[in-house]
Amino acid sequence: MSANPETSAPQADAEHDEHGHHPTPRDYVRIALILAVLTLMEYSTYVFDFGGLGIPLLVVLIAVKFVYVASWFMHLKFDTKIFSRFMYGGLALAFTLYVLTLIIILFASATGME
Amino acid sequence: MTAGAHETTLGLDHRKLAMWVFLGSEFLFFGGFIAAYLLYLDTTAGGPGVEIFDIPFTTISSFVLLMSSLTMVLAHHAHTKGDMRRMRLWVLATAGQGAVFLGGQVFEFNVFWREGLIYGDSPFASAFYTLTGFHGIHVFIGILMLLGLYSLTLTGKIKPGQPIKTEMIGLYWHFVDIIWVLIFGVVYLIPELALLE
Amino acid sequence: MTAIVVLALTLLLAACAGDQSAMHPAGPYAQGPHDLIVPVLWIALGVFILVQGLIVVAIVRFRRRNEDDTELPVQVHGNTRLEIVWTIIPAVILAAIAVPTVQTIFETMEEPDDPDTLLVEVIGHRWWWEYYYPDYDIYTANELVMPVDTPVRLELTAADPGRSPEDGVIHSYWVPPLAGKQDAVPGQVTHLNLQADEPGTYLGQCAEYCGLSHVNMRNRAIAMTDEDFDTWVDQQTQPAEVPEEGTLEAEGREMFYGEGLSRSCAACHQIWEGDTARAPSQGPDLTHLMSRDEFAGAIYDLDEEHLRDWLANPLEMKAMQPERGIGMPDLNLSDDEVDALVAYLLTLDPEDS
Amino acid sequence: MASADTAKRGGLMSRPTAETGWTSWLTTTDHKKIGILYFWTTMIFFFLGGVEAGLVRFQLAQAETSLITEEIYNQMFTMHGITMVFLVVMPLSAAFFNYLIPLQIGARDVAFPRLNAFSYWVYLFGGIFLYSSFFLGGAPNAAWVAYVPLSTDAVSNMGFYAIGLQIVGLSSLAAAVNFIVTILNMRAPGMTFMRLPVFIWMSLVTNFLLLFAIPIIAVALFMLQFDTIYGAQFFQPATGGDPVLWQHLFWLFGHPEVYIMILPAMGIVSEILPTFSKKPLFGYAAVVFAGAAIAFIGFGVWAHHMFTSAIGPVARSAFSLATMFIAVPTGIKIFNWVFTMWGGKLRLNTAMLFSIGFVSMFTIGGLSGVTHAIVPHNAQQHDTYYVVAHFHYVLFGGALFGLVAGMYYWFPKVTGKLMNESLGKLHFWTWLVGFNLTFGPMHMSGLLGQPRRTAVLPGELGGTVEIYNLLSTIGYVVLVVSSLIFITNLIKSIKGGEPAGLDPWDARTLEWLTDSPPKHYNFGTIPTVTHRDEFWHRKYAEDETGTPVAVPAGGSEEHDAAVRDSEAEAEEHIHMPDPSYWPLVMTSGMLPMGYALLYASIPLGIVAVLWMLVGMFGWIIEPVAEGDDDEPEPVPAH
Ligand code: HEA
Ligand code: HEA
Ligand code: HEC
Ligand code: CUA
Ligand SMILES: [Cu+2]
Repeated sequence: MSANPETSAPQADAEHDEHGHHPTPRDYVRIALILAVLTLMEYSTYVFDFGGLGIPLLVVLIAVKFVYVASWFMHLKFDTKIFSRFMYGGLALAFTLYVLTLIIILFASATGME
Repeated sequence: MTAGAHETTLGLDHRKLAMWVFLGSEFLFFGGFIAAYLLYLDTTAGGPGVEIFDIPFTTISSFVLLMSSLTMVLAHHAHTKGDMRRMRLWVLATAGQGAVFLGGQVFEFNVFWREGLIYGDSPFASAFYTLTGFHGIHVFIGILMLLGLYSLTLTGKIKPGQPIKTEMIGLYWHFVDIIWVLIFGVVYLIPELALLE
Repeated sequence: MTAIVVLALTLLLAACAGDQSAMHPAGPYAQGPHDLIVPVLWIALGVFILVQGLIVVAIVRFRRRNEDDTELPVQVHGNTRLEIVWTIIPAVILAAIAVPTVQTIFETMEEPDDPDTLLVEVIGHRWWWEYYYPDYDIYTANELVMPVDTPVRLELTAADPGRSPEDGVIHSYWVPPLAGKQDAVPGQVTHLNLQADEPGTYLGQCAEYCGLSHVNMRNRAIAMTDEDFDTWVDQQTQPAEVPEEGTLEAEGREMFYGEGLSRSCAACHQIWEGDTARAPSQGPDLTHLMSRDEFAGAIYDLDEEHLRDWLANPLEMKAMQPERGIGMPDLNLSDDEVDALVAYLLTLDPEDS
Repeated sequence: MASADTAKRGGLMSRPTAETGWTSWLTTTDHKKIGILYFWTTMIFFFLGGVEAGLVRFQLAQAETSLITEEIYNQMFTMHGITMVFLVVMPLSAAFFNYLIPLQIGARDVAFPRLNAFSYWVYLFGGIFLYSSFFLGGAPNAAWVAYVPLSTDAVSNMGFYAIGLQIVGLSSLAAAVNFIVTILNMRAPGMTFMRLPVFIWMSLVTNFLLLFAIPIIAVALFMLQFDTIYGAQFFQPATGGDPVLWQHLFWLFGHPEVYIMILPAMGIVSEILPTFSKKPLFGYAAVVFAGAAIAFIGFGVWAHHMFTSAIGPVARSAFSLATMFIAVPTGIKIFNWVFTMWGGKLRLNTAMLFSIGFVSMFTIGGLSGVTHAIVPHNAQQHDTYYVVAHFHYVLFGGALFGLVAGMYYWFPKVTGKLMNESLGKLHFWTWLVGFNLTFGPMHMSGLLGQPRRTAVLPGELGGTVEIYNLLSTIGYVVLVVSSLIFITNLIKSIKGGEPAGLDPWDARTLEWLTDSPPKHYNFGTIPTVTHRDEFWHRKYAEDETGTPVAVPAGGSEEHDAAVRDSEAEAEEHIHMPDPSYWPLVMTSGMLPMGYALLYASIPLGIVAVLWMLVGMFGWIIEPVAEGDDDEPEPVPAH
């Protein structure tokens, strides 16, 4: 729900005429159910032994949950792309910078090379 | 001409745009604490480490927070439809679930503390409490905003056809929820799993 | 404060041989970086002249000469070809600089492959440097003694008090004529290579701000011929001599171990007499104190007068925080006590034995 | 809206209405007034930072002197750095953002006027909090980079730093959100991205840098604060904490920060050079793109401040390369500025002189920056006066020269008067000479081994170094005289400068369309934009050959209307936000909050939280009207 169609300026993104496919409460409940299942799957990695697959599986589950909440509950799927850019841009920047920092600290800090 | 519903260049409400701009920057805030936490996973100075986590318990409280996102989006939906009675109900439900989550966190902190995970004892403890504590503060602020929203609809300052504040608070709330999705995975589950292996 | 001024003057007059300039390399680990920076400075000068030249020419040629504003200059909006030129050329120049830069980074950091390489453990304290020579079991302070033409590999860390990282802060070891600097981080070990081509004294300074007396945390490296170095090692590995009973020096020694003082010097300083194993102490090791030229963070000449002032009034000689376990406390010594202690300290000279 | 209108004039929650007098300054939500508040506040802090620099310089004028103790010296250079960076250059840029962004994009205010006031007051209280340390046990003394574990040591007084910068950072973050929304969402019709003035572009980029860099320093500062005051262990080696983590976090913020300080100045000279060359900016797209590239690469070079720290050869090499290549986009800008002048008709008045000074001096600082990136030699330069020389050339010779150029350029717009040109030129030449005399010799003394942050100039360094230091101190005195000339000129011109008229410079951008000083609502009619350099295009028509020629005033009615903002005959149709007490009420709670955190006092904390909640409550429930940042949406008809 960004602006009323009658007041939005002419440059507004064409695609964000959202009234066409606005999700209904039923959609939201469906998403919530999926999220519940995903959480259960996350929990299962703690109960069952997935061996080396556990962590990759968790990473995927986290990412899927993230995207579902962002796309549906936060409406990114239906809103202008600009909002997605802020969301995923911020995420990507944070991820890159901090992962680089961790790599440097953990693997590239020794001054005592042979 | 300043405010929201007037003509704007992008056709977007200022307030909503501002919320998104701000949320983008919040990743760098939480990311910093998560990075510190990961760096100090093993730096427990002889005290307890990740084995202290009670995964079943945290799974439940995480789930409660996750479901609060559902009630939040339903509140917003009700508001756009002008159904203020239902909207208020969902808002309270959201705040309530947030409170349950916070209660869980307080309980969890208490247990950990008694088990010897003292804030000032190790970098691990400092990083854990600081990260999850800051998330808790975000939830707390969210609850305050929800309660404020609730009262403003009662006094009539927020009217049925004006869902922008509900939407903004909703965005913030979902964001805090998303951050917990990351924290629950990266702080609790993955290290615990790595430990089990 | 007057003390500082007076001492400052003495220091000024005593300004001795030695050099702290980065532009006079005296060993390969300083020469490499220097050979890199000199051409870069020339390139920078070239760019500087180009840009400033263009600006000056533009001003001279195109300044408005009359008040007539009706006629406009040709309205140029840009030129893609020029844009490409001034993107590519600097990029190429930088790429050319980058290659030797990376090479030199690895060369200067690599562990020297010379089997004679001397290993020295260096600990940065607030505000003095401690050295330990593991090959010879030698402890000393502030002045790094090294042989010429032999690589020296420093293993650096920082700690306070004593060897505990608890209150340690970051310092940086730096003797410009011999090599660039390297930080010493509490709780971690870092490395630095040094090598001197000629015997001599090279000045240095702690180069990471480390609080109150950072400025007073100086150091020097003394490079010796191989023979001199061997002699030095011989001397340093001898225990300190115990003065004869009944002398003032012996009295001073008793005091050193706490007799009649509010606090024993030996609590913080080691004077190794051969009956125990050598061990680190919280303050500088004094076993062969008088073999050093400078003391207290290499800011004072080591002579009787300065020692006397130091014992009588350490806090006026150097800003320290002994109440927090950092630095040398004022033990409120009487003149007699100072006399005795100084007399004893002056015997700690291996060259006399 | 009628009901809101009556509400705001009466009742308990009435809003202030004064448009003049001192209450109008305390309650203002007008971006122009807030810009002026920012400006004068930075002037006061510049004076304080300058005094601190003076103590440093006099202490170092001769070797082995002791004008001030180590204790005091360390506080002086620390507060000097903090002041100049966080309380002078950044807010001074914010003063320009405030004043100019709405005017240049053809808007009537920023997106959130009350939040804008909030930013200013938070900055002011943050500054006051930092400076109160002098009266509460001593100012911070662990350098502006606050390396741990030194800065977690209680005697370093860095609690003030951790909390004070957090407060100032909050101000910048709020402002960044505000300006980003303003620029993205409040442009006049037709003002597309490629028609934005370069200053607006650089403001946008800078505010994005702030948006993403401030949270990083916030994280670091919280860790520092918790370590120092509440016993956390983030950086404590005794329990396994890593002091180098602080350096990473600080410079992850710190390097973008230096571009935060330079990009606004780059935007300013990109406006001034074309105006006084009577030519459009050479390579507009390249300049804009280079600015964005600098910002982007700027996030990936932070470890060049840590080349001598505990990082290995691979990291050193990677950051060395990344750092060097920042010279490429910066060079693009430099050359485009030079070629803007090339072939022009240069009018060398004060604003232009400062802009040329910027290009010239910044280049010197940039080149020494590139020499820093040569890692092996950085190990020699690091923490010497060579670095001090570098960053004063980019900060003073760059950022400050650019900002001062902007002051001369926009002074007529802000005050309606012209600044005295002869005093201005005197100011310029004394600044140029004083500046080079102060910081030029530092290159030499640094290479000769003079370390920074040393409270005494060691006599062992030798006579040459002493002479360089004496020269620096003399240069400082010249700078003081020069600054006094500037202040005199400022005050004199405000009082009795010649009237400037709408457009004294034959300028190019929209702010010159409206009155000087601009009316409260900026534009009677929001201009419609059809060109880059819109205002210029309204004044000049193209002849058959495509060369623009000035259209004489009075040429046609149509034309006269286009180059002059219409007096809004219907003033009552323009709704501007009312002033408000609440930003001030709320933000003044920052002070008790800061002390509560610093002294870990729970009762004071409760008072502070209540205080700010009251402020927030008032903010939320005070009547709002059309034009306000919190105006209710119109209820759509069903
Ligand atoms: C406005 C602030 C500002 C700006 C713009 C810069 C710009 C640059 N800085 Fe600077 N820097 C600081 C502020 C700034 N810096 C501060 C405050 C510190 C010290 C912090 C502290 O420790 O207290 C510092 C320290 C600092 C260091 C660490 C030094 C040390 O402590 O060891 C380094 C190392 O690489 C560095 C590099 C650079 C580079 C490569 C640029 C580049 O962006 C410069 C690019 C510009 C040019 C190169 C000139 C124009 C280009 C051309 C004309 C093209 C042709 C050029 C070539 C082919 C070379 N800076
Ligand atoms: C923008 C930033 C900026 C600016 C403008 C300056 C300006 C000056 N600085 Fe710098 N400086 C820093 C940023 C800046 N500095 C930083 C970041 C550090 C590092 C700190 C650290 O290591 O932690 C530093 C460190 C630093 C040092 C090194 C200290 C040390 O390492 O021990 C020195 C030494 O000479 C110095 C000197 C100066 C001088 C002489 C000026 C002069 O140019 C000052 C001139 C100003 C005046 C003369 C003021 C006069 C003003 C008026 C008269 C106006 C009056 C107004 C009213 C009455 C309203 N500065
Ligand atoms: C609490 C610990 C402590 C005690 C007790 C103490 N010292 Fe020290 N002493 C130090 C420290 C620390 C230094 C290094 C100070 C510096 O240079 O910053 C030092 C330095 C010295 C030095 C200079 C050494 C050098 O090479 O720089 C001498 C000599 C000295 N002390 C003698 C004594 C004598 C004699 C006594 C007893 C009367 C004594 N100290 C008691 C801690 C102590
Ligand atoms: Cu040790 Cu500076
Ligand atoms: Cu940098």
